[in-house]
Amino acid sequence: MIKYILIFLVLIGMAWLFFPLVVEFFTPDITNNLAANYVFGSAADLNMPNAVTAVVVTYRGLDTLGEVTVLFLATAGVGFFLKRKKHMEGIRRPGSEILKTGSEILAPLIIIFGIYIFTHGHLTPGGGFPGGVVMASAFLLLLMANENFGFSHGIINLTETISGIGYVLIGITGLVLLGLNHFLDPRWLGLGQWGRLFSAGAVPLIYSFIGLKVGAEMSGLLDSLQSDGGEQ
Amino acid sequence: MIILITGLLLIIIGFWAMLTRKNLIRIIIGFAVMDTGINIVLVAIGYVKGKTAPIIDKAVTMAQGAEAGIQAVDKVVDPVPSALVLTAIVIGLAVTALMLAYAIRMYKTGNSLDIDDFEEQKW
Amino acid sequence: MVNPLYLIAVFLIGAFLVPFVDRADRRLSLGVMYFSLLYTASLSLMRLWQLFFTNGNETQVFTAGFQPPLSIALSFGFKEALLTFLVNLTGFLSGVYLAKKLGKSGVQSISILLLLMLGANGLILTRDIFNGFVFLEILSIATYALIGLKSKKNALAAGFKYMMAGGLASALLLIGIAFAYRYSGTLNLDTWGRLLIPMTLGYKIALFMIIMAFVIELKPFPANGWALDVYQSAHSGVSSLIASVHTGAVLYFFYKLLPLMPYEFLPLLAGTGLVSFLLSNLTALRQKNAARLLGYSSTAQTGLLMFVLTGLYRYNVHPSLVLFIAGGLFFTNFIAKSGLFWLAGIIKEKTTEKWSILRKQPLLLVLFGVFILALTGLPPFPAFFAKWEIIQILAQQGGWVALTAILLGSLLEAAYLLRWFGLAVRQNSDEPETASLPYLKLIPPLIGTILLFALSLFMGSQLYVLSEFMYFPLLALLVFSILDCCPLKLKGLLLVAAIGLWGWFSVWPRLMGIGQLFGLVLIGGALVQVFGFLHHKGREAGLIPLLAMLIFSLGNLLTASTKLDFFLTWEFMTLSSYLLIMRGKSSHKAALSYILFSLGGAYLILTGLSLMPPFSPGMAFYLQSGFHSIGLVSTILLGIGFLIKTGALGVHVWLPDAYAEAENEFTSVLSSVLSKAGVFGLLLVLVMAKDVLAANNLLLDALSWLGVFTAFFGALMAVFQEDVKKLLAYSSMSQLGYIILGFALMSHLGWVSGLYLTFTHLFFKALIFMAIAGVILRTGTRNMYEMGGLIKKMPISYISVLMGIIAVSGVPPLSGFGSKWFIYTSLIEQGHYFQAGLAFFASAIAFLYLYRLIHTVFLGQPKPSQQNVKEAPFWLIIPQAIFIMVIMGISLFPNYITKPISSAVSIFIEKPDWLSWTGYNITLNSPVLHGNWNGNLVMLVTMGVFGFPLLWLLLINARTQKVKQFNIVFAAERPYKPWTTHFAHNMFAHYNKALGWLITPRITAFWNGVTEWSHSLAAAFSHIYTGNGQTYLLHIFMYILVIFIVGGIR
Amino acid sequence: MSLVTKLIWTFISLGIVTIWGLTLTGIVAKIFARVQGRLGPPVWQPFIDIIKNNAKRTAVSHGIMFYLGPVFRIAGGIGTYMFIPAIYGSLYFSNFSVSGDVFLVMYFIFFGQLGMALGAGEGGHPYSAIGVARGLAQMTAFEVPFALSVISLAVQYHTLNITEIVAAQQGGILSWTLFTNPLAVIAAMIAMLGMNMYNPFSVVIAPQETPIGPPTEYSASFLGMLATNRGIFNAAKMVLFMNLYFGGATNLVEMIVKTFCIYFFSVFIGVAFPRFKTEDAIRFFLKVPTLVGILAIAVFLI
Repeated sequence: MIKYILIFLVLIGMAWLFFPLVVEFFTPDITNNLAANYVFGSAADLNMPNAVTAVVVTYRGLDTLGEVTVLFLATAGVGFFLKRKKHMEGIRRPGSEILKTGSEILAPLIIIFGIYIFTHGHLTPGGGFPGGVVMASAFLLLLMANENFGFSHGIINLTETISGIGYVLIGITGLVLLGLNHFLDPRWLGLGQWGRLFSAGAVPLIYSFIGLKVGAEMSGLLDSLQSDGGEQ
Repeated sequence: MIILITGLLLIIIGFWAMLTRKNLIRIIIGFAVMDTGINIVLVAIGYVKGKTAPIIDKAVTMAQGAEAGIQAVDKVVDPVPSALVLTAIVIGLAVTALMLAYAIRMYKTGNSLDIDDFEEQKW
Repeated sequence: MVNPLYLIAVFLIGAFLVPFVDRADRRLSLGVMYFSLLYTASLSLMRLWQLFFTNGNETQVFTAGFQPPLSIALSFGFKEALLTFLVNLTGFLSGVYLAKKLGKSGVQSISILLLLMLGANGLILTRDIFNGFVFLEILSIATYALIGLKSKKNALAAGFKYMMAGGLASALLLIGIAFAYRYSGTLNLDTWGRLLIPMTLGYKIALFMIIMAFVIELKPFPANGWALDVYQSAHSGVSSLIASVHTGAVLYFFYKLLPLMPYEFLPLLAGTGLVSFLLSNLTALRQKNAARLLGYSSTAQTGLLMFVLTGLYRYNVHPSLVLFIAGGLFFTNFIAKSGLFWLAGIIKEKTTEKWSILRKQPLLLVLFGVFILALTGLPPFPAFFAKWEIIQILAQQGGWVALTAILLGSLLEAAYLLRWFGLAVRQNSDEPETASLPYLKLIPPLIGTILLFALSLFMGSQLYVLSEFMYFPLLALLVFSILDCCPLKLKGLLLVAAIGLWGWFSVWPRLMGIGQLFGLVLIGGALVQVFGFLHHKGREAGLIPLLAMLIFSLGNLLTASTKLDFFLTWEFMTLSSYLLIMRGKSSHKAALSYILFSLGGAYLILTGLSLMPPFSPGMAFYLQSGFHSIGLVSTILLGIGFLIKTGALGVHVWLPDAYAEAENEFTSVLSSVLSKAGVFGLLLVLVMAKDVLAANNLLLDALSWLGVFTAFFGALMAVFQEDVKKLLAYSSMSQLGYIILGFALMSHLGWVSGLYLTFTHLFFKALIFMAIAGVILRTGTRNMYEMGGLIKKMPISYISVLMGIIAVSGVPPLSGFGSKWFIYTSLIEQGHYFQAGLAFFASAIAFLYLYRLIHTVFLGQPKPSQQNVKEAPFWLIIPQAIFIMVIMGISLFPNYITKPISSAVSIFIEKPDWLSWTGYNITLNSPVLHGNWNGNLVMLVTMGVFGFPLLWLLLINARTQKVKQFNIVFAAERPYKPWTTHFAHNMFAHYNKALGWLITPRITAFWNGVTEWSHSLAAAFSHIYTGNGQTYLLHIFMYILVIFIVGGIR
Repeated sequence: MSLVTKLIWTFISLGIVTIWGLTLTGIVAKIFARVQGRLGPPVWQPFIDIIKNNAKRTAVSHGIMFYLGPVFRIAGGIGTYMFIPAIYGSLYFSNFSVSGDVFLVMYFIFFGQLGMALGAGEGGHPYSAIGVARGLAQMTAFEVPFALSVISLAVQYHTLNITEIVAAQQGGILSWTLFTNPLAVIAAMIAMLGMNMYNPFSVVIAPQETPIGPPTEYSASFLGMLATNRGIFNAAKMVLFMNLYFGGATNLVEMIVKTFCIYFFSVFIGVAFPRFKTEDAIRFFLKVPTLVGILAIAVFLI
């Protein structure tokens, strides 16, 4: 009982802690200096219409590298916890005929859409993460539709490794070609023409690696979770 | 403002679930709710009155390159929180996934999903 | 410069590569892991090299080719380089340690370990708060995952609790960052630090949430139940990583955030750190599980570090000094804690009780000892220097609350760590045979030890100009440890030679006056007794090195010049004597109480020293002390500190047990030599406190009463002992009481009496103890009633004891009378009549225990089981013979000792005109008292009056019939078993009836009470850890809110 | 005065005091007998005993310490006397009192006792040890009032030197410590009762009264030596008390009279009282006499 009172008090307390934040909150009329610099810089320095991508992939690229790592880590962690059991096939319920047929048509489309999203990340909303997730959703669809569908771990691993290392290597290329402070600088590739697919330096390349990696990781994650969940 | 309050409320609801629900899965859901709340707060913070998304397309300006940058500056919202929220989402996802994996393993070793059954170790 | 990004890149590539190469071979992936860890460590090392030898001022690197506010900057300066080096090295060692487990657990675990290291490195390097958040998450998630390396239910539960707590912390952090960004408009720490942002409540709360997130990650008491569970149940290799790498990285980021925080947060954080330090250590007192104990210790140390980083700013301390202190504490804890976790994994015994199997593994034992002693803050480990500096700062600037908390916490920590050590060292009959050691797992702690010593030397040499000979004790320890495989006698003789040469050529020329006197007592006295140790048959591993360390530190005590030199040496002495006591058969409890009282005393001394003005190097401490004058607080603290070493009443409870349980020969050194170090200290205090004492008569009065009560109760307690060593222990205490009494007079004569007794006590007490050591060796018991009639079997020992007790009792003509005469005359001369009366009573009581000693052991009826007892071994006789000669010499020619003493004392207190020597006659012609003593004449007269009757007897008694000991008639019959008539047990029953009520052990009861209370308190505190993850979460919430409210943030 | 003359005079002094001490023992034995309604031995019986014992042909020894016990004992007795100036103002009877002051004497008293205790101890008989344990226990107690009394004297006369203490008491009976510092004298005299081991403090020698005990373990010349010492030692103690409290003596007659009176005091008490148990004796000494001793010092502090 005392515990519940305490919990209640604690929640009130947290709300009370948040209260001044809300009170002082106001929606500004202009962006702050840093944001303005980002918006301007993304267009001026990187020739990139999507300022968010500029921030995510270039200015704060290290964050994104970390982010990819976190995802990789989660996959590895989940995979480590839920080790794949052999002879799991047949336990899963088969999908309906509609799902099966639909998935056969939809999956390639989804994958292509995913690829579109991450290759155009520097131009339009989206990027490596959404793209990767979209691709993974195709695999999820296949997974649900076919009871015998399984991923080849070799391919997943290979994709993960190659795209991950590729990402890091692109970063290092910046270091090697442009100098000490240019890790993840995409400008060693030509900035290209405004609004084109092959523009903004190496950003599309980076986003492709991210997309592939995220896709592979998400698929791996799904696979790990489903393969273990069925066992009783 | 309302978005912000919604976010904070979600956070507190998440807290409540984490503190009171006994089922591990529900605790994880509580965590996820809290995470969502945080993401909403982040988004709310980046908002600038009457501005559009920080992507320089034809709706913002027809200009290109540096010129586009100059013109876009006072027409778009802050891109930083958007970037942050992207990262936050992924991290939240990762933690949630790991928590779920934990819950599954705990269920297998302890044969229970009740958090009260996992307190042998104390003092 | 070395680009820090390579650190990150290497880990990333490694982690990404591992799952792929694993398809080929598991060993390949392990290879990738080792390579990555070693490569990064060497990168850090290269960076350190660069910073030292090529002056690159540039430390910041940014990414993407843009300036910091836009891009993310990394800093790779000295701190970061050192830290990443240690982190990566530890990572490598952990990898080696975990190799087998990782190999079995699946490829993912290897990736995870690498990513954990990535997170730690990133957190250390980054200068961007959100980037820090990302790396923190990498670090945390990797840790969560690795906890699952052990798939026991408890480990999983702990991991889940950790995730809940960690998730909450990250949530707070993220909210805090989001709002703080609103106010600052930047995420870069450097830019942020330069901004002047109005401190509105909202901004403060945002910052508060950020900092509290890190505080929670630092596992403060009491919001740390989850962490303790993790430490306890995770694989020891993982616990070690959490305690060192995880905590280190988080702490460093916490430190980086501090400049952003409003000034009012700092004391708040400092307070939380202190509370965590003190209460974690307190709670740990009751802990029996080794890993959990380490967890408590770890949280406590982190608390202390938090205090250092946040609390010392108040005292205008130079930031580099703060870093030095933090570094000292941090590195010690870093290495020692991971080392202990590793050892815990090797031992595989959960409870500390069972660690006695370590005894069979000398290498492990040494490693264990090094780690424990390093954590305790004993020299030469870096934590010692750090504590020294902290106390200097706090004492000089009046941070008394913090000072008390730190010292108390340190003492508590020492209590449970050293108790553990004691349990490990103790001899246990039913210990199982240990299986062969996993040699691979031994490498990490071994390297850790080497690293620890390297760091110790580095830190010691970095900031301090220590006199070059200050490390002699360590050097001696090292050299004799190397020689330790030689036969005992060779080692011993080498030691004697080394001390002799060193003492004669190095120490003696630097001494004068009182220093020479104490040089004779401390070095000479110890030197002679070294022979006594050499009779053992075995190799006696560890004995000679520790003795060497002890004696060299005793010598250094005299030649030390600065305060630090002095204290360092003092601690060396304490440490080596503690380890020597530990060598006793069942001494672990006694040793624990010895070291705890010693450490308590040392802390008081440390505080007292801190309050004093600095001493200049070059001139011996005791000589400089004449020019200094210390305050009241300092006087009291130092006084009590040194009194503990002498075993004054009230703080004597360690003494009887320590004396009784130490090895017989070492008891002799303890009593006759080591206690004199306390006397030396006391003397210095009195010299320095002249002004204070002149103003406060009460202090000296109190001291004199303390002295005389020590003498009285010591004697009285000695009367009722059945254990011969305890009897002698109390006797020593009593004698030390007289010495204190003499010094408390602050008069020339009083000091002469104190010093005279210091000398004579050395001779006669060492003599008796050495003789008794032989007796115990031969009879195998310490109970006097189990002996008897040994005069026939051990005549030389008997003579030694006889000479000894005549000297102790003060019966003329032996030198003991001199001390009695000096003390009474000086007491009466100073008007301390009642003290004199009580002292007289005490010395009368001495006859009781002395008679008991010699009678029950050597006289009366022998035990049939001791029919074949032989005389003590030759090596034990050597010191006895030397001491007998010395006693006879100074009895006959007391001038050789009284005159130098008087002239040494006159440096400090001038010799009054009315005290004079004419030949051997010491005359006292003070206006208030006349008296004289001619030791030489007394000796001659006594020889005369003894010689004539003896001659007479020999003359007329030629036909004396010799009879056997058993040849007695008792109650009109020849007893069937004569030895049953030996009057020994409870000899002074009547005395007990009359005065026994005086010695009901009130003081011991008091100290037991203190122990019990602290244990109950510990139990009470530990019950907040209910084991429920949600309760722990609630604790965290409450903790945050309470701190918010207590801090009054508005 | 040359050393030889000094030694000769010391021997003479010692002879006198031995004879007087033994006579005193005889007298006391006689008095005790008369009080108890017996005829009693002749006064010279102690001399006869000593001669007889020394003439015995067989002696039993338990070992070297046993052998040395009586030597220690008599050395203690003689030594104690040696360090006391017997007659004030007499160069011939000052013995070796220049060796030290009253503390030397007080401590030298223990010399013989200790040696004797050890010697008897080697005899292996439990009664020896029992007697010694009792004696030592009682000794610690009566030394307290005695020491306090001596300290009181030191406060009073500003000296520990016995000759100087006697000197300070010259000039008529009223300058004796007995009158100038009665409290100290009371404390000391009660302590003396314990020292002399007559009733009520005679439980110490109770083991001797049964057929065996320290002195009876010793036979022949050993016993003779012990008996001799008893004379010397008693006399020496009385001389000390006389010097400290009763104005000393300026000639032999005065010394004999005064020591007799002092000794008679303890005998007088001894015949009139039953004996204390050891623990009661200890308690007794540590109560009233100690308090008196403290008062004796306290009066000088006020």
